[in-house]
Amino acid sequence: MPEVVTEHNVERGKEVLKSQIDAKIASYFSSCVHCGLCAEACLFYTETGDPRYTPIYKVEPMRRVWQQENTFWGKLGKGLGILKEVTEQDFAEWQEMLYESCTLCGRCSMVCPVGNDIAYMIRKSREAFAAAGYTPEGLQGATRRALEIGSPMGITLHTLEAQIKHVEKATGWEMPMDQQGADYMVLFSSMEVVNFPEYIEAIARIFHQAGRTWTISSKAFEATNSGIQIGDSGIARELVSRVVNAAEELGVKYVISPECGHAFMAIRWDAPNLIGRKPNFDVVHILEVLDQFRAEGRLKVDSTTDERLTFHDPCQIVRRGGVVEPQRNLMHMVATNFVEMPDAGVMNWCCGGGGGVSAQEETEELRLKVFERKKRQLNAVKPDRLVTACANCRIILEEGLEHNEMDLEVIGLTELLAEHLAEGDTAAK
Amino acid sequence: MFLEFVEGPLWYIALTIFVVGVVLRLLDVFRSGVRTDLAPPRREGLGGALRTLVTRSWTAPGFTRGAAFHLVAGYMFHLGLFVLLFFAAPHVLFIEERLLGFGWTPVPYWAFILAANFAFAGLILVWLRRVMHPVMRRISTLDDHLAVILTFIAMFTGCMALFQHHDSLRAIHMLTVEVLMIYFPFSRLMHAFTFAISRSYTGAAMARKGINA
Amino acid sequence: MARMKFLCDAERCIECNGCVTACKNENEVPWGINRRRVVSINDGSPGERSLSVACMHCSDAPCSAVCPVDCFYTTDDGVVLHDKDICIGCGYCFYACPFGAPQFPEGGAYGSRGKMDKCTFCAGGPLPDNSAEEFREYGSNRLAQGKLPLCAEMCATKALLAGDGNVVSDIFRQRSVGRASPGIAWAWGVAYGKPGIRSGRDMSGKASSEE
Amino acid sequence: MNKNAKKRTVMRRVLVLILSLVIILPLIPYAVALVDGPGAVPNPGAQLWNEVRQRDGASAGVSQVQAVDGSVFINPYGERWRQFRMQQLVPIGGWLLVGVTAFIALFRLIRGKVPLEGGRSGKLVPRFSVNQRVVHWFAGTIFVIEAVTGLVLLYGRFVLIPLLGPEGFSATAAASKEIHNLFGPIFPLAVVLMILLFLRGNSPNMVDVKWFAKAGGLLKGMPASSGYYNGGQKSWFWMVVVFGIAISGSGLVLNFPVFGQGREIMEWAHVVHGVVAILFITASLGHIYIGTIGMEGAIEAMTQGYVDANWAKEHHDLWFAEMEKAGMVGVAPNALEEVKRHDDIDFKGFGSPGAKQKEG
Repeated sequence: MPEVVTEHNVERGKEVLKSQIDAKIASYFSSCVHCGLCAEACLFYTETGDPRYTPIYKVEPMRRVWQQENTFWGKLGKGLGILKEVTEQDFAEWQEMLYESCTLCGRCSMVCPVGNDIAYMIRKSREAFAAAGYTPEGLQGATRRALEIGSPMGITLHTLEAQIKHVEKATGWEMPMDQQGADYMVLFSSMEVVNFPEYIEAIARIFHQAGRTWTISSKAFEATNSGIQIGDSGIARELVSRVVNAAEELGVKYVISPECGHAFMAIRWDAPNLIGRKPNFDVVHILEVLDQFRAEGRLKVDSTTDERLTFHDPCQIVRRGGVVEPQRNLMHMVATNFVEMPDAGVMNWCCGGGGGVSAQEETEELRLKVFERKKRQLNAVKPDRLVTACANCRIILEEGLEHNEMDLEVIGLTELLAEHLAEGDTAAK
Repeated sequence: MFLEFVEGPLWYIALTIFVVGVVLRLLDVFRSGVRTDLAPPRREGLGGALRTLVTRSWTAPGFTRGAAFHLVAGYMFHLGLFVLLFFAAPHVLFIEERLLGFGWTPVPYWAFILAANFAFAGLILVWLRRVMHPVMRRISTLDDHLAVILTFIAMFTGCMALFQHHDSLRAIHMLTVEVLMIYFPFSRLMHAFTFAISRSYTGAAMARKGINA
Repeated sequence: MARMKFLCDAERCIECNGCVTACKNENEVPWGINRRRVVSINDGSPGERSLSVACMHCSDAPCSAVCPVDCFYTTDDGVVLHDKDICIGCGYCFYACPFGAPQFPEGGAYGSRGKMDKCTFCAGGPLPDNSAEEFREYGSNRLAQGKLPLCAEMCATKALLAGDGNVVSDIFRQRSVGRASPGIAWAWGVAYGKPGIRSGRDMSGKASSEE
Repeated sequence: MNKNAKKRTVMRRVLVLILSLVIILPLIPYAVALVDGPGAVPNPGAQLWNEVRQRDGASAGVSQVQAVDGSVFINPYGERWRQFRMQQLVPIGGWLLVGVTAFIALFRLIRGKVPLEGGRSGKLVPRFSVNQRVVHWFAGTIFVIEAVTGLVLLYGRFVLIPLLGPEGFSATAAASKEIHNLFGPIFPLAVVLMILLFLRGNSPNMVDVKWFAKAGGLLKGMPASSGYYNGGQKSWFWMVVVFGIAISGSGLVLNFPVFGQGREIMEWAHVVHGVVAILFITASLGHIYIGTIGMEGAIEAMTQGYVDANWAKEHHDLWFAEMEKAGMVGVAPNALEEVKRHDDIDFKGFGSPGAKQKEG
């Protein structure tokens, strides 16, 4: 089993930086004209005004390695000893910029005039920093817990079972565990298990109404993947393999990513590349499943709300995951007064806690500072309730709202739907 | 003598370095390759690549205000330079006689000068912002400044050469352009070619995820 | 030395533009440049009068006074010439000249006019007399060959006079006096007389239409 | 004796009569002409030459030669323009430039560098945004290019020919003219941008009158109150606006001789261009001096975008008070950009009375 690297090793870091430079990154660095527009897209820059938070500057160590390995002047400068190599100090300094001030939200990638995918470059840079042991303690701990206990928050199957019991009591139905040949295998993020067990109940009720079979795997219920966040592909592969193996053992058709941003990214987009093959099932986000049920008439509501609702688009699901319309269809289904925040959709602003930022205690001050952006977005529409579809976003949003003494409830979209689900009328036969 | 050198041997040296250098740089980009994305795509990447190639010529929705300076000054410079480079009468003649064997209709003199005004204004503006803006100042390297200065000098000598009909001025312009061409493959100026690659890669990757980037 | 002058007799000029053509041909000036032009007043009416205009080779030449690079000079013969190697084509001479003599090859945008060109009194420029370079830049140098400007020489009605100012004015004075005498005013001899004899480089007392 | 005397009297009277007639008789035709009125005795030559000289509103003629003003015999305005340029613009402008330079030198000798009385506090007050600074230096760069090349064309004949010789100066002048014409059309753009970015806070008020009354606080021990911009800066701004528009308009007329504008228009354009240029350059000398080496702590406003709190207090006390109230003293260097990005913060900071920062 892979382990979290904690010992600093700059040489290893530089080697991995070099190895991470693929055609994309070589092209990106060749194209960058240092125009600084990415800064305007990054909430860490716009909210602090600190030019160090310019996205492309966060991959400066990688740029230097690229320059010294791939360009004439770089090779010459390195040969003559003029160009400074990436040092221990650089690694220490940029660790902060790569992990504490970037949520991998990818907004910069959407505005770069030469088309650089800077979020991709940061993800690749993290790979080297993880290999060199320059990673924040909070993330190291979470990753270690994920590897050893099975969840970054340290929860076990036991905890899940306790929550399931509550749900069973509330609904009167038995929750399907390890059911062979079910249509869907449902995953959770530990945050949902601990903080938002309503989600589990909502899932049960919705699937009950939709009349589709589903199951929870006792071997792999955790959807999150700290390996992706810390940037260690080996760990990410290990964590994702657990899900793939469990799902393939159960022979399900679909694996459902929960309301969690990076989990969707990990299972839907990264898993096949990590394990080197396409798994024997399809991965869908819960919002996609719900929207499909809605389209098929399997999802029925018997009431709507005229509350002023708005939807916070989680970066990894929307901008980096490609789920844009389902949540809007679903919102319109239950909310007669649904309003969009400025920049909503693929250009939405991050909550400030993604990409592992929320796993580090030391980021709290910065996180609350950059929450100003979300606050202004919310002030522009002044909703009664805020809906989202990512447990991590939800935590960060609640934290920021509380800090700013804004009285605003945050709710998951799945739960919102379950609130209005037509009682009794089930399509299950 | 000087003119003969810059119009003869030096021109071919510069052209060779330019062409070979650019090809090598492009090969270097592709050398490391990209791993095939095994995740089942929502749609094919090719359309997205082409799409992004075009759409990144403008700003992302809701981003126009933040990028207004770059948009205006950047286009002033690039469009101006494009007209100067490919539609100035002496350049068209040069391309016809020395490079391709055929030419096209150049722009009239007034349009050339107007393009030059735009190009100079844009170049000075973006460079001043590079010096003034905290972000651009932090991320700029010597290469960025050199590229601006060399481009400025080449454009400037070009305008002077056109005005005066002096062989020596034309020779100076040839020289500065040759310096620029030799510098080109080793520098930031490569973005003139690689921007298309970058946009395509990103556009394809995002399209596979179902996003119009 | 002589002071070279042009004089155009409005009573004689018939707007044939022969002088313009002669000048163009002799000096091979490019298209768009007209060192000499004929202007008519009251064109088509009974009072119509025409005059042939070119550089008048002023004594205190305004062009020379305003030139920012000081490229004008006056020859010993009183001909106002300029050095094209020094001219920057700013056009100030064109503003200052009362006769519209300075011409520019390029009327393009942005004040790029090219080097100024004007009537040289067929006296070339600062380059070696009658050299190929001189001819290319300034046109013919007839004065160095002992000849007078071709425009005046070619004038069919002898309206355009060129030569030593004293002689030219004498001729014109005689003509005017003659015209004032009834009966002989339009006599052939008064009007045209016989051409003078010219030789050598010294233009003193010479004019293109001696009586 | 008596007879002789009488004879002499008669002779004297005849003599007077003859002399009178000699004087008066020749005047009779004139009298007749006067009574008959003018034009009664037309001079055919006079009419022709009046038309040639375009007197009495006579129109120009026609010519086979097609050219701008080709059908004009005599350009009656050239001489006037020549007199203006050579007798007025060149000498008066020259003395003005020399005089103002000497005055600044004298000021420097007497006053020295205007110091920062309270030293540096180390606290920053944001003053100009990035865009303002970029536009300022953009306009400044073009202005200096145009001023230097323009002065070469105006005074080179007198100052540089003795130094460089005719050929050397010709090359300098040719380059100057081309550079002047090439970069000239960019200046209108710079002026428009200047107006857009610096208009706010530049409207004159009573504070400026008092400021002028106290000689702008430039004299020792005589501080003058001022807001975001002081009277001098406001004057300079409005000079930039008025001179900028005038010099751009006249410059474009001169720079594009392709729209059939004749000599008269271009001569007028040149008069405007020359006068405004001299005034503009003269005024800029003061601006450049006080903005760079003349005053301690002034240049940072345009290079870094912020000033020291003590500088703000000493030179723009009213603005400083506003900034202090708005909590903009001792903030990050790029606080202005920061503020601008936050659309919901109603911060002006440009000296408008009551500028405030809302609690956001």
